[in-house]
Amino acid sequence: MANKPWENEGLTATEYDMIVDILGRDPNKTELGMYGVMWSEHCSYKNSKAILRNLPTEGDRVLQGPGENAGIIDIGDEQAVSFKIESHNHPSAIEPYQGAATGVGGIIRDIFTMGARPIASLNSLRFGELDDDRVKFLFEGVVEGIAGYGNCIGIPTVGGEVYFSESYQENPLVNAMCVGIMDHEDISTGTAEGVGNPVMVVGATTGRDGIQGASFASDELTEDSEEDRPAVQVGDPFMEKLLLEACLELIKTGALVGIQDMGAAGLTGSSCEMASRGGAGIELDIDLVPKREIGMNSYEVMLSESQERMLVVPKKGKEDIVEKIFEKWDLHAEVIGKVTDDGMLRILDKGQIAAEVPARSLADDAPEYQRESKRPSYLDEVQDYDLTNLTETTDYNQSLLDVLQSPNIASKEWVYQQYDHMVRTNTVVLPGSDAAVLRVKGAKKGLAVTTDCNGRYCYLDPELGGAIAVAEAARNIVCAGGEPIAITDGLNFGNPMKPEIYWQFEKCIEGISEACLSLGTPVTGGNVSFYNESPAGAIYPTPIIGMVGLLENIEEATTSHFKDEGDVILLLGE
Amino acid sequence: MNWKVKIKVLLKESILDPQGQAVEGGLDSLGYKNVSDVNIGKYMELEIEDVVTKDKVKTQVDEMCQRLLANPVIEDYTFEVEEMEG
Amino acid sequence: MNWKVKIKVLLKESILDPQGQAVEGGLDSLGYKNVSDVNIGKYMELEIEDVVTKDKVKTQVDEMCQRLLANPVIEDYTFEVEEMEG
Amino acid sequence: MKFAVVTFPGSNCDQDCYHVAHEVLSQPTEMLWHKEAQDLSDYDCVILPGGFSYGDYLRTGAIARFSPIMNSVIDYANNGGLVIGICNGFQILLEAGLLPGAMKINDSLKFTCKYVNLKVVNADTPFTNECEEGEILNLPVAHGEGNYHIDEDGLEELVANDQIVVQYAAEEENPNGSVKNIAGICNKEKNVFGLMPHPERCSETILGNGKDDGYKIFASILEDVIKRGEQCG
Ligand SMILES: Nc1ncnc2c1ncn2[C@@H]1O[C@H](COP(=O)(O)OP(=O)(O)O)[C@@H](O)[C@H]1O
Repeated sequence: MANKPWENEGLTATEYDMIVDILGRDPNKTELGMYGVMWSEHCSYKNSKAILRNLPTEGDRVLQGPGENAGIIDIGDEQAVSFKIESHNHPSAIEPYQGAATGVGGIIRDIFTMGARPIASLNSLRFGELDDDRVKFLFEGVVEGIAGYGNCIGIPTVGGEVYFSESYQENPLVNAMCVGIMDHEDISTGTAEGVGNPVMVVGATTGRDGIQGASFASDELTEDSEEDRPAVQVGDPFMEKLLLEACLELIKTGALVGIQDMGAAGLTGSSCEMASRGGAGIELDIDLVPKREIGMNSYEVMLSESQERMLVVPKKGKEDIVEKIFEKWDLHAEVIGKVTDDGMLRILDKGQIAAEVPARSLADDAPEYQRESKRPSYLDEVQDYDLTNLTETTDYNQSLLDVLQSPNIASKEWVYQQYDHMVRTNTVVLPGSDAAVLRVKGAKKGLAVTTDCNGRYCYLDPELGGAIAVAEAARNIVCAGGEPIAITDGLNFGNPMKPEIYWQFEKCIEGISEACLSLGTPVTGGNVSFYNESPAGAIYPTPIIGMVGLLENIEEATTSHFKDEGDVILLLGE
Repeated sequence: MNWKVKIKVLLKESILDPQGQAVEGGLDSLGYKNVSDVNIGKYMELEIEDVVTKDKVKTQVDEMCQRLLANPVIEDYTFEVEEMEG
Repeated sequence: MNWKVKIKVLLKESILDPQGQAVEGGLDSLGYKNVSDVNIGKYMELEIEDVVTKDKVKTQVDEMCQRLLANPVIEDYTFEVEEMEG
Repeated sequence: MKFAVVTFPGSNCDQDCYHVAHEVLSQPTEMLWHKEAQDLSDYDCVILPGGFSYGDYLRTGAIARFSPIMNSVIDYANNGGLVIGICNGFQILLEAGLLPGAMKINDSLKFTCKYVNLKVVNADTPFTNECEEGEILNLPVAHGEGNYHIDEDGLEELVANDQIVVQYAAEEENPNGSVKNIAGICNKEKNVFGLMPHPERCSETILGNGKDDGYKIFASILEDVIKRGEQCG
């Protein structure tokens, strides 16, 4: 430990040297821990940033592109939609219920942080083959976890997809998407500025749970992963419901400068990102943070990923507005520090400086790598496969039954009946059709939402597969009566250090970009999850597309069911 | 021989117990201000038949807890085994 | 004086316990065929401060169970009280 | 008439109920905060909405039942005021003792959200007077603990007093295993009604696949209040 301290924090020797350069000295344990999480793949996108720049992110409707907690799209009448997708794959592989639940909680926080009222959740799930007991356990647990959190917080889970394939046997995928609606005037950002403005932590208390969760997400799953218990957190949807209501009430008062949720990297991530966006510094006092456990040191407090917490910066003198609203909802709101002008994130512990680093260096200056990429050799084999070698079936009736029985095709009722998909009384087209459709109360319009991806296509041809995922989402939106307006992408891949995986990643992005350009659906944000590998190998490249569409007239929403006897059936397209 | 087994399951200490917190708040608002550290878990009773020694029962119960009755990732469990009469 | 209280809550015997039945089925399919009469309830631990006698603590806990911690319409409860050190 | 909708911490359907009372029925409607005990006699009907009050921790409705406003609701109900508890609201009414019995976890152990068919058993209540006895209503349920339990004596009494208001239309329609397929009951005086299904989720045709069976429940309340007003005035 003493000679290679960076290894414990998941950093390389070169990265350690960069930190020493930035600070002009060796970092202490707390500081190194902070760099460790912020420069982890999960937080810094160090291996993907360069490629992600190729995605089209601009369009007339884009009010907020990638870079904030979630993107925002204009839908007219001074209204906007905020939406994003997020993965929680590794926690769900260890503890499916809580892993999935806290994934849902995290993405919901991202949406209301922007000032939007969450109106719908979706998800996209991948598991191994269902004849395996562990897979069944994961599948049941994940669905229950999504239901447990979403139902309790009162946001309808209106759609999603589930696929089963051996490629996900050890490494399931759990991606959750949330969609919110807001008035333009309520758009909020995670920015800290204005020297002397107080920095407050609101919501739950801080405990030792989830320390280093971000680094955990940035590693392959191994047999020992089950021992990584602290990386698993228990969600409290009830607390988050209170937090949601309190935050939206607070945003309406106009008392805030900035607000940011504490997700991965907890207090470290939220404070350095807020400071960096505002070009400011932040000084925090560990002693003032409400804690759940005694004897927590500065390393633990700064790295804790306890759920259901937010960092807010009100205007100076408006602290009492924050306190009053949070008291009404029986929540904590404590001033723990202030905005400064020196660009430093300074952490005080019992009057001593426990950490002092440039906020920007944590949030934005992580190294960027363009990894080596190489066309995988398996492609020749799969692409040269001669389809005429397949023996033709003689019993088409039986084949149809076989297809209908396959878990990938069978009805997903078992899944979505566990989700409350109607609460808030906006769901006009319920799960079971192509895309879900939600009305916008008080207006004529509606929103169509869907998540789609076929990992097998992406495996067979990453570029085409990426494009197909976008096209499928768009077809689902159109079939529900909507016009596709924007996407969020949940990019799930294996280990980016492997050239063949990196190649898949690059090609998928190319395919997605082309499709988005031709459909006019910019990418407003998303999530990258690498290292989805187990000793058995990498998962299929799985870039999940979450798409939002707009219906000018909600009365024109359509469903996929046959309606009346005698209706004509037409086949459109090629 | 037949055995009566009583199992207690609680969340591990470092893990948030939202239920306990809510109940503590509820007790507080009912006026019980002197209550703290509320932890809420599961309690199970069951019967096991035809096992010869207490040690064997314990091994079986421990296994059942690990596999199904508790979630070792976030929960701790303890249990008692008693011989049943008759 | 401070007290540690441990409370067990179970559904009344006459009431069908869907959870217990499901767990019994689950144990059976895991191969534990010799398990029966599974009952699943709640286990709670809490601390009570500043009460002078054990009897008074018991009265308080009984009241808390009647009012909030158990639902006397369908549940039975039992509890233990121990004095805490320090 | 004037509706009141109570918001407990964790209520999720409070705005949905408000929407139906205020927008669909066009009646004056106020939201009441659970911490504020108050005289409710100005209102014609108090709605306890669905959701997960206090996270459903411990038992559904158990903690909400002690919110300050519940004392006001109990007084109001005891004075004959109309109270409807939907889903979590029903659970709270049980915990508060305004309705008999208790809720257990669904037999399936799973939260279930879907449309079910209900049979109106008693159409002679302030909440069902716009329905016919035996009429089938198609309403959604969305709950994990709707497995209604009452002991034999209690059940006999419910039957004897016509307190069973709606039942799941058949055994196969019963989503939770409740005794006698009970979906909703009222008190002896018929002014307090609790049900697991959500009438507020299908009170407009755009939501219910073209049907709005839930509207009948709210329309009944309106009808009852108007009728009583006429009798008094
Ligand atoms: N994980 C899930 N969560 C919520 N709804 C789901 C989920 N999986 C599938 N569904 C719903 O089931 C329906 C059918 O899904 P799917 O079988 O993927 O069909 P399709 O291939 O047409 O998208 C859709 O309405 C979808 O939203």
